Amino acid sequence: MSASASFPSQSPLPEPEAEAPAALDVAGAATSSPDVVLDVRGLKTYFYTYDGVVRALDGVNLKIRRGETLGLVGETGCGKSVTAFSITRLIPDPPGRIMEGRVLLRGSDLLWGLDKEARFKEVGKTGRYKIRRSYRRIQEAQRRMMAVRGSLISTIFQEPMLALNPVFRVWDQIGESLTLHRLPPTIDAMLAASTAAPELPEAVDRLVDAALHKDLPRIRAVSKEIGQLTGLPSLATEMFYAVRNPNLVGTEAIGREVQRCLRRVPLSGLQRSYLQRRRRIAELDQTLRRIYMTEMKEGKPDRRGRGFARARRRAVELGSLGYRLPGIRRHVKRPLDSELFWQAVGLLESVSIASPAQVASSYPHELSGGMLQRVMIAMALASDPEILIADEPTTALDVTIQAQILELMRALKSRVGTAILLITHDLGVIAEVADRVSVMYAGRMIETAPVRELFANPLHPYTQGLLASIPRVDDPNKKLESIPGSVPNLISPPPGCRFHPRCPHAMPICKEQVPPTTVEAPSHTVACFLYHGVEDRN
Amino acid sequence: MQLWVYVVRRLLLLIPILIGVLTILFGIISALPLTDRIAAELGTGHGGRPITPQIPCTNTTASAPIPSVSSNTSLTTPASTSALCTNPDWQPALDKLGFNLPIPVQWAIYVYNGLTFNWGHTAPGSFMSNLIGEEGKSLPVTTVLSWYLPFTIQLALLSLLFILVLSIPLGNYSAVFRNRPLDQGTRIMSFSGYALASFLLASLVLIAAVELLGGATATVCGSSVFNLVYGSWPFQLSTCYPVTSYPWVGTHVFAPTSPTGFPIVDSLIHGQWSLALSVFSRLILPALSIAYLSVAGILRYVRNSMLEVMNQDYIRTARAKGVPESSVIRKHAGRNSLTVTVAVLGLTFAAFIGGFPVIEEVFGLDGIGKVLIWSILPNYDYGMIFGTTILFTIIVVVANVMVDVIQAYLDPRIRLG
Amino acid sequence: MATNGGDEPPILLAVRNLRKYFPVRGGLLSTHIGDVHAVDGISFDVRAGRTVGLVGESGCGKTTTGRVVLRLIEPSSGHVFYRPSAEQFDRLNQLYADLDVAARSGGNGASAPAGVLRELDQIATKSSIFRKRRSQMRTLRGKMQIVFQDPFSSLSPRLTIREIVREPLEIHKAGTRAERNQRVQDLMTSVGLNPEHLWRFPHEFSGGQRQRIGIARALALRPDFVVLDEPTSALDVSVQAQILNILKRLQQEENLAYLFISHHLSVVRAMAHDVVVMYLGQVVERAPTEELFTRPLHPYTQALLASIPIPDPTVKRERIVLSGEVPSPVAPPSGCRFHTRCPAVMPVCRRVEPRLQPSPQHPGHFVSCHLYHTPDEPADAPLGSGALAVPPAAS
Amino acid sequence: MASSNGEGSALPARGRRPNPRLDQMKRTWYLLRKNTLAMIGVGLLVFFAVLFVASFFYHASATTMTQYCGTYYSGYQFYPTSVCQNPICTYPPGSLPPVANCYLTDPNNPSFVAPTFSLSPFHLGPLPFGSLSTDPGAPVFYNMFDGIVKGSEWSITISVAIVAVGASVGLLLGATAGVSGGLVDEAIMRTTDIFLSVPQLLLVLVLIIVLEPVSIFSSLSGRVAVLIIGFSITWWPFYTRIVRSQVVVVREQKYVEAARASGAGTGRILRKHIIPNSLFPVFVQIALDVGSIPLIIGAIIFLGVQVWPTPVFPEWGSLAGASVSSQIVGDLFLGGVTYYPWWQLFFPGITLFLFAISVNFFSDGLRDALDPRLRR
Repeated sequence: MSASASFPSQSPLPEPEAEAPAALDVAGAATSSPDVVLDVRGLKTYFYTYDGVVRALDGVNLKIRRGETLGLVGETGCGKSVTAFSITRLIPDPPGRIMEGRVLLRGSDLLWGLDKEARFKEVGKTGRYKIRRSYRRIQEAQRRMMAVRGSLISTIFQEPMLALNPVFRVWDQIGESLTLHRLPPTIDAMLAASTAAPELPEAVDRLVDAALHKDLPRIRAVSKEIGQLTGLPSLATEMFYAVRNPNLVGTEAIGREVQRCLRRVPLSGLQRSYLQRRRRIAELDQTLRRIYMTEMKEGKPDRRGRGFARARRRAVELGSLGYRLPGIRRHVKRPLDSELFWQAVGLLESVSIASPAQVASSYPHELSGGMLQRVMIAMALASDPEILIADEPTTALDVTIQAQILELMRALKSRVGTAILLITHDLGVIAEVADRVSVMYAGRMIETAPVRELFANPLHPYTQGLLASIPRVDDPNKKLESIPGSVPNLISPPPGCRFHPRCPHAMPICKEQVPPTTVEAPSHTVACFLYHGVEDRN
Repeated sequence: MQLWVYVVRRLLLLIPILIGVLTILFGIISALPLTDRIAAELGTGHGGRPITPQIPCTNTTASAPIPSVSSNTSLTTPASTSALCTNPDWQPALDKLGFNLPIPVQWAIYVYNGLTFNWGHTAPGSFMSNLIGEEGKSLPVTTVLSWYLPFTIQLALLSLLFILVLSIPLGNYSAVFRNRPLDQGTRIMSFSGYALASFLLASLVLIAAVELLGGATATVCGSSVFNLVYGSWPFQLSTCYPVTSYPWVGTHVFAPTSPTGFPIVDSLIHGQWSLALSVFSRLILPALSIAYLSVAGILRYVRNSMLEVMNQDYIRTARAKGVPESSVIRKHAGRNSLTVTVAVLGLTFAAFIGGFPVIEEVFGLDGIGKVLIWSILPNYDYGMIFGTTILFTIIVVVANVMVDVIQAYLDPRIRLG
Repeated sequence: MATNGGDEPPILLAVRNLRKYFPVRGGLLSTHIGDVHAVDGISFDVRAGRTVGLVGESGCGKTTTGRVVLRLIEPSSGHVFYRPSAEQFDRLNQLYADLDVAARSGGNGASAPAGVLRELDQIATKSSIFRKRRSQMRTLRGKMQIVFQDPFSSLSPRLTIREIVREPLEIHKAGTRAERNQRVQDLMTSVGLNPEHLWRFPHEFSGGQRQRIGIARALALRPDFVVLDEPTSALDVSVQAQILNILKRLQQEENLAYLFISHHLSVVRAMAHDVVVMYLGQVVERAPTEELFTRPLHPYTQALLASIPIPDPTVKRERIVLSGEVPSPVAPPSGCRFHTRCPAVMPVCRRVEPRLQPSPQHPGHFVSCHLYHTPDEPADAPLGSGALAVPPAAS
Repeated sequence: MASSNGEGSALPARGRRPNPRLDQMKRTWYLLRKNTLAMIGVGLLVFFAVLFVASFFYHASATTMTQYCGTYYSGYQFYPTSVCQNPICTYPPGSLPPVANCYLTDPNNPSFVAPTFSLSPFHLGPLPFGSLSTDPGAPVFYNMFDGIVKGSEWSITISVAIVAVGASVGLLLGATAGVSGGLVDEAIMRTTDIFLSVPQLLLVLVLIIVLEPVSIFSSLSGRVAVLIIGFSITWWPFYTRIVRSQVVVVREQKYVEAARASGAGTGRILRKHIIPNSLFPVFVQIALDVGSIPLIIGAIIFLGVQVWPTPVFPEWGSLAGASVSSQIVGDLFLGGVTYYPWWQLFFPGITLFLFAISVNFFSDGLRDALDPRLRR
């Protein structure tokens, strides 16, 4: 079985190489194949609750290759979302703690320094633990993750209604992503545009002419041209929506609109100096991020570099205090805000929202779930991430809207080419979007295979049961098989294979030992004693 | 919904609430003996019990339709209202006040008077009149209140500022650093704020200030509790500025009260910086005491709602975007805690404003709270007491409208409902 | 309908022209500014021992329908006839047909013949549940029950399972104390729960177990009609299959009729005998399950079927992705409510509201679409506009 | 109860029927026990409960004003015996007083007795907590210890009565408003809003002032009734609001709908589902209010309203309020200098504080233990 044919760039997946020894050394990751974007090894995440320790993840391994979509399937409480949050360290602490494991993102171990963050002491024999956290180290780790979150790994969440801040407008929230990850080039473009004197009048005339004829493609083309001339692509978006307005009649009105759009290009001295300072701060932030990434790659802290960058940042910030004065603040922020607004509109356009300017200036509660999910996707793509984690992106949506979003994700996949970790409980969604599938059960990865292979030839009894229990809209005569019992309590999970109490093929050994992950077919691995393939040490 | 529609709607709702409040007060005041009511309306008599006797109608002289002061009639023989009302000599007064009309009409008159700021008169025999220096004279309640109101507003604004400055960061960070020393500290502080009576807290603050600051006791000049604890005033008068100048007091150095009526503002307008500073310095301790009492109540809500917000999906989204933690707390969650603070402040505003009489009495500040005490002691001046109550209630109602508008501004979802 | 197939089980419920509007308040003085047309004139029948599936997206009014049918909320208009006799039922159909004709010719219901209305009123007094008095309704409640979607809020957190399941029995004072306890035990075993679970509180159970408890409670009084309001949409697939199998078994054992409300077409296909598809408060299509899934007529149904992801990567289907979103039910679009999103929209759709009519090919298959029926506007034109029909999606 | 009428026949395991409610209580207690502050609160509450019970058996002969005579030994200075006007008892300085309530006092400040903390001749004095002067010039004073012991009786009884009345009215109206909805709801809630916009302290004050001249309220029990009436009228809206906001949440829950679908009437739904599920926040509020009502009574006393027939009354709030009210208490003149007797403020203040904070700690701990969202 080869991987999905829809990806020409994707060669049939290579045989996993035996690289376990290399993976265990301190520096870690350099040896991992260059194709692998994200490599998660032996991830364990526990939650310390009053009732006991919930072993939510118990040694999860997964790999995502460039441009690939990996589907992660499982039932509620199997740990698929915990996996996603553990990768970006978004587990709420307390109660959750990542206990051990490595998350290698292009060779940097995101969990570096984990063992020093907390100490555990069992209270008597109660199964309860006293945790002494080193808040300094945890804070440091969270700062390190700021370098990764959003810029290298973006996340889309399940409930778009809840995932956007209700008190800020949509453009504000997208703009925040943009400021965090794209500020220096934006400011460069703005500064350059304000000094350069391109031959605009001629293009403006053509634009007015096109608008008079209501010739949408031409308006689009000319405004794009103006965008290129000024170096501000957002200006093209702004002009397009300004002159497209059907209420505008006559050259004069259109001309006035165009001039209104152009008015934000020239900047006052105060605005320029403000933008330059913002740029310096953003650059220092990026330096800090680079330092953090190197730290995670090399496994040793660079306190001097960090402190230096942070001190310089603080100095610049201190010098910029004057810009926060009420009147000045409004004046200096205006150009950047409108630039961010129109960039956000451009992003919303790219996720095929019909009236992006209107959506950008609304509050989340004014929009429908499908629309908000598009906004979330636009926000996630604002920084060109290496990996997009989509945590049940369509679960809260209606089927027709789900179809729209899936269509959008497919289109983006072929256009942007980021790797996607798609988490869902819906095998239908997996079958439509994913290239490879991992099945999780009770905190463990039990089967991984290319999507066709998995659906055609499921090996693990749980996967088989799962596939058999889905009612099919296209197959009326299918008898619904159910898996007896329910998902185990992860405070006291069954010993050995966690599926054995529900497994129709349970053997005595299943109760005693944890089944190893074995390779059964090319890139098809399974963790079950029924199979005796080569052990996957990876 | 547009914000302005919401504001207008909220303002319209103000009227029925005011009518309702006046109805309650009408119900209460109806329980008073008729003599006291007449006295309160017209500004006659000494005020209420125990000095004002219950005068049966038959005892009155023909020449004086409403006796202002009367002989020491027995306290123990309350006149029946019916006897009082049938006496023809009382008729002019009763007619004038409308006390002969059916109850609903009386109610309507009361509400109308209330809404048109016609709140009766002070009792000429009361402490208030002595204070004014013109014994035996009666003034409209609204006039007296209008002299003292600016000072109370000043104090209220300063304490609101303290509340916001204290409760938001403390609430936020005690939620963020949950169960760590800062949180435990604020928790203890919040509990003790709940458990301390306002007069005890204020007295303790005052005593502590005198003990610790010593000479800087200009801050407590004129306080009855100070006088009680430290005996007679031991300091030179020149260090003890009365904070306001009212028409009837003429002996001290005053802060001017025109053109705005706000002593600090007026002092500044007149260029008297030191005076403004002195008035301001007198406000700090009382404002802090009031703020402490309110913050104790607010903190718990801010903390709990902050805990809830920090577990919201959109906070996770912000973190997943790469927003620095400080910005997550300040920008994304902070807006919420501001909303909650304002909301809880709105809910507890009645309690907040109800603390003013006590605080003003303890610290010797001349605001409308002090007016209330003057009208309680030594005998009840009903006109003033009810007038003060209406004024306090109006402040609460207006503040609630403002709170709602601010909330609607802060959280666009509220405008929907 | 009653005429085709004499072996059909008797009619249990006949829902006719059911409407439920929720008022919307707003503006300066918070006045009544409109209505949410949650359910807007729907009709269908439920036969004893059969399942009717009610399908639609969120906000289409399916849950409201379920609640109105049980009279948990009062309808704005319309009737639900409980166990009408065969003659009554035939007469009803005739009367409603008359009303329909009158409404179309006259333009509004006021011109309906008084005789028809009077007769309808008589039948309604006899068998419409909305005309029952409180005491009658109470006995009827034992016969009509509901299972809710959310297994977490549907069980009172302060009662033990035993108290929860026993409550309906206590309300109706069914049997002696011992009999009631025996019944509770039996119910627990029949939904596959351990009797020792009786002594626990709901929060100690998983979603699937809670749903079983909900089913046990609904079945305590041996009802003959149960509304299943998205009973499995909060559950995992493996548990969903368990619940569906239990429901199927119980239907056979106790001859239950179900109104199965779901947005999951695949689940409906597995469960229902007849399917009603709703869009914005109205029925767009109604047919026996097999018929509907093999030959969906309405463009909305077709799109709905095509949007369901099929858990099989080898299946390649034509995709119909609907554009846009469901319009607001406060101001539904004029004409056909689906015209704003319809891929096969015609000018007439914007003006004329289609009626639910039997399809020319299959008399039991009702569809409300101008593609299959000439619009009523120019009087009565003969059927035969089938040429306009889009071909049903390949499945 | 159930085993007698054959219920057990349905149960195979008759002997060891589990009691889920007991288990739940045990769990709550366990969580409460882990909370230090809550345990402090529980400890203090137990102490106050004991004090409450004990106060009924404590015959305080000095509960009201007592004649003074003798010599006073204060922390400041020793004064020799001087003229004694109406001696109840005389005895030489340094020896034990012969009868109860015969105290050595300072003739210049006859109404003050400083605390001695010497508990050995407990029933004879000198006063362990000192005295509260009601009038610096008159030979009367208040025995602070008696006041605090007897005060437990009055304070707790009055608070509980007020809260009980307020909570019952609130529960009734709130549940009615929440369940019926529509116009009834609107009417009740608007009335509540109106009451809530009058500052509570002022409303209570005005009510007490107005009810004072009514002759049926002139006796002691009448005064207590005035307090209870005034506070209840002021306090019911809080409970109404809390109950109603809970009820509107609970009534939308599916289990209420399920009960209705089973044919349960409104009464049963209220009794079995809505009220049990919306009662918890009411309990918390009750606990808080029991603590805060003495504080407000104190504030009213402090403002100068005559609540009791005597200027000082054995009630914690009143004692504390009187202690800083220059209208009621006086100073101590010693050697020409005025002193404020600290014990006047300290003992009633600390009692009031401890009572309020114990209730706070307890209710907060209970909320943490019962609310799963806060537990985590």
